[in-house]
Amino acid sequence: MTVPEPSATAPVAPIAPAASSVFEGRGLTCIRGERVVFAGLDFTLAPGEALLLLGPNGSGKSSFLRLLAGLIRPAAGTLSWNGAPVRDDREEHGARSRYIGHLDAVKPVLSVAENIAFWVRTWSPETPDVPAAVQRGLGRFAIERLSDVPGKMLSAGQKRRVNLARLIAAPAPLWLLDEPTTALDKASIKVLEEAIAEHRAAGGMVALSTHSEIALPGARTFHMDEFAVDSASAWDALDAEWEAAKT
Amino acid sequence: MASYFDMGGYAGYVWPSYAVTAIVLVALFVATWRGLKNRERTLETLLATRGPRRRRAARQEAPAPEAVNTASTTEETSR
Amino acid sequence: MNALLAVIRRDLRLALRQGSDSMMVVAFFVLTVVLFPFGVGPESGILERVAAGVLWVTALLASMLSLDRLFQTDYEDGSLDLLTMAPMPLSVIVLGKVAAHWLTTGLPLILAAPVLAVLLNMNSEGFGVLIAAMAVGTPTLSLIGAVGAALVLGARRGGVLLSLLVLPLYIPVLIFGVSAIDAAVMGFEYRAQLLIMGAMLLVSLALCPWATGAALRQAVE
Amino acid sequence: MHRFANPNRFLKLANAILPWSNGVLVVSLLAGLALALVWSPGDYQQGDTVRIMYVHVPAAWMGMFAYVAMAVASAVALIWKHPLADLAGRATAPVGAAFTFVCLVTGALWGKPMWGTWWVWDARLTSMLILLFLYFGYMALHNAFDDPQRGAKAAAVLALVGVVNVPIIKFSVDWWNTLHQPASVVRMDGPAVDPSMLWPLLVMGLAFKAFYVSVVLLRIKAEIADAKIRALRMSEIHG
Repeated sequence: MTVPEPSATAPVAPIAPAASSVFEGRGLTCIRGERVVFAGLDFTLAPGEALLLLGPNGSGKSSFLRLLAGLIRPAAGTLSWNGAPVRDDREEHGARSRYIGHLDAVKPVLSVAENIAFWVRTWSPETPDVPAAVQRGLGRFAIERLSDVPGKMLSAGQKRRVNLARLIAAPAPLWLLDEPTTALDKASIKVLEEAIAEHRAAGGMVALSTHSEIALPGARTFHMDEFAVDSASAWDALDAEWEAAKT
Repeated sequence: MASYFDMGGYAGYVWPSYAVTAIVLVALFVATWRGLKNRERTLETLLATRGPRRRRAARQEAPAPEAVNTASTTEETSR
Repeated sequence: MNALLAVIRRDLRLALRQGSDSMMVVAFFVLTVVLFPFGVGPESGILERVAAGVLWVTALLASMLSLDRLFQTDYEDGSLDLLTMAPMPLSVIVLGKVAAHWLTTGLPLILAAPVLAVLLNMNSEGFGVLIAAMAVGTPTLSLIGAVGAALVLGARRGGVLLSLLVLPLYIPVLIFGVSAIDAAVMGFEYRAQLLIMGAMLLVSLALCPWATGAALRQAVE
Repeated sequence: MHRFANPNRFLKLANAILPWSNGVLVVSLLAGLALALVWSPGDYQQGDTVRIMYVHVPAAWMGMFAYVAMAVASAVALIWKHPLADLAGRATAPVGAAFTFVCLVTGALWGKPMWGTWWVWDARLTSMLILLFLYFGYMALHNAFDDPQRGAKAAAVLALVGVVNVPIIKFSVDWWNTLHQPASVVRMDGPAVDPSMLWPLLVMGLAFKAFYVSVVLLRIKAEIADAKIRALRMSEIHG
């Protein structure tokens, strides 16, 4: 089932993916370095829905988002989009999801418009009118005036808004936002909340982790530390089995 | 007997090559062996200091190694 | 397809605006070659004898110099995560980056090589083959080097490690590059060497982007 | 190493094999040395220096075998994501490097009486030298990361890239060697190997292989213990 590519004419939001398309994970387990970050995690995400990830530092919020983005392969469990395993078709998953991480991926020597234009050409290659898409993204986060400013002169907040502008310039059904509100002032957080609401209204999906307050009506919350696993106890279980086998 | 060790005049090459082989291989074996013993000793001390209480708890809680942490999460996700 | 061009255009723009990286590479190339007469002695007989080898070894080291910058900046500012999530195979993006790297380093080396060949008073028959051999050889060096650059992302002392990983893999290109020029200078047939280097280029074009992609995915995980 | 790969099956297997491999090692080593140093006659042309061959050639075999084993372990680690394969690759590298080093040193010791110089750019010796650099590259990359998993994966990719390049390097070095080599008087492993030389060669080869199996198994056990220690320490920090 290929998600219809959003055409440039839709001014505000992407064309809603078919109502049935659902993103789900069963028994997901993530291992970073040698630590089991979380295990046995199930979730479903249908169009219009949102996941809010809470939990202390190191409980795996970022790892979970990177896993959803396909950057990390789950050690166990399956991740599927409409039943089809995501891992089988990375490019398709890349086309339908956008990931905003801690780092802002803004090149210091390129101007804001050039930065976003590159991402539009890389993520939405079929976009007919790239400059228009770029302007739409900048307009949504009120940074049109920064269009020709090179990246190195931007403040952290401005860089974050340039980062978020990519979501609008290169639209896709699934948004994965890792603490998007960092470095944003009150007004910008408001704009972000509206953008997310519009995205969800148009049938998009959002998974978002945050420490600060963000209005996400009707979102399902996930406390990541519920899925934590103490890796040492895992070894104890193994030792127990080993000693039992010996006797 | 001495002529045997002379190796037809090439003693200076045959014996050193066997010596080098012996040194390198024995050194590797000893280093590996000692490394393993050190690690096993530290493992023992770590397991001991973690306290038997916790090891017994681990044994009841997860009889099979693949038993997943089954904290009930289903009602959380399917709301 | 236009994503590939987008990657090439962006990287070229970055390279040109970010300070003349290619100038650095050519400067290193020229300087190192100029050092040799001081070491080996200025007699033209000796210089001519080693000219091809000196040119190739220094070109190889020069192209390796700028390799670790290939993915490092993207890795540090988070662009690499987004590049691995692009809706096209990662090897296409790697190909774009390697092409940009070759244009900023390989090409200047090829242009500088004949000038330096004169310095080492290499026989003039060798010039044409020198350019042909480097035209086929330097892309192979960039491709193999890209695999090394991706492998050392996030490693301690990545630069030194990169040379340890990549130099042994450069040896076939060096051997055939030099022997092509030597054969031409001595009037023998040199097409065989160039064909073998062409084969190596095709193999690298097929395998290296895929291997680099796999290494990048490990780095991003 | 995480709990989803069960090391116990491997530990049982290793503990079953180790006594046997140590036994074979001791027996075949003693037999090999006796054959090589005493039983087999000197070569009519090279005299007693041919005895160096009984150490040099098996070491070369093992150096190449270990690299292929490392590449296979890396492929398993990358394709089936089996963490034990990572450990196997990491355990094999030093053993392979040791054998390659021994091969080079004994090659030089053999070259001196033959050609009067310690180092000869013979095609095979040069290829072994490059193989030694590939080993150093693998080991350096393996330890260059803070996270052992990341190092293991990066080294695995390097081993696969290396194993593809080894034949190409071998081909170009042979080609380069024939170009520059004056008619090579004596091939590295002497004229056709007659039985009196074949037996010591094979028995020493068996001894080296048994040594390889024992040491690699021991090193893998050490790696597993290492992983357990890290996991225990990690849980202290994260609770």
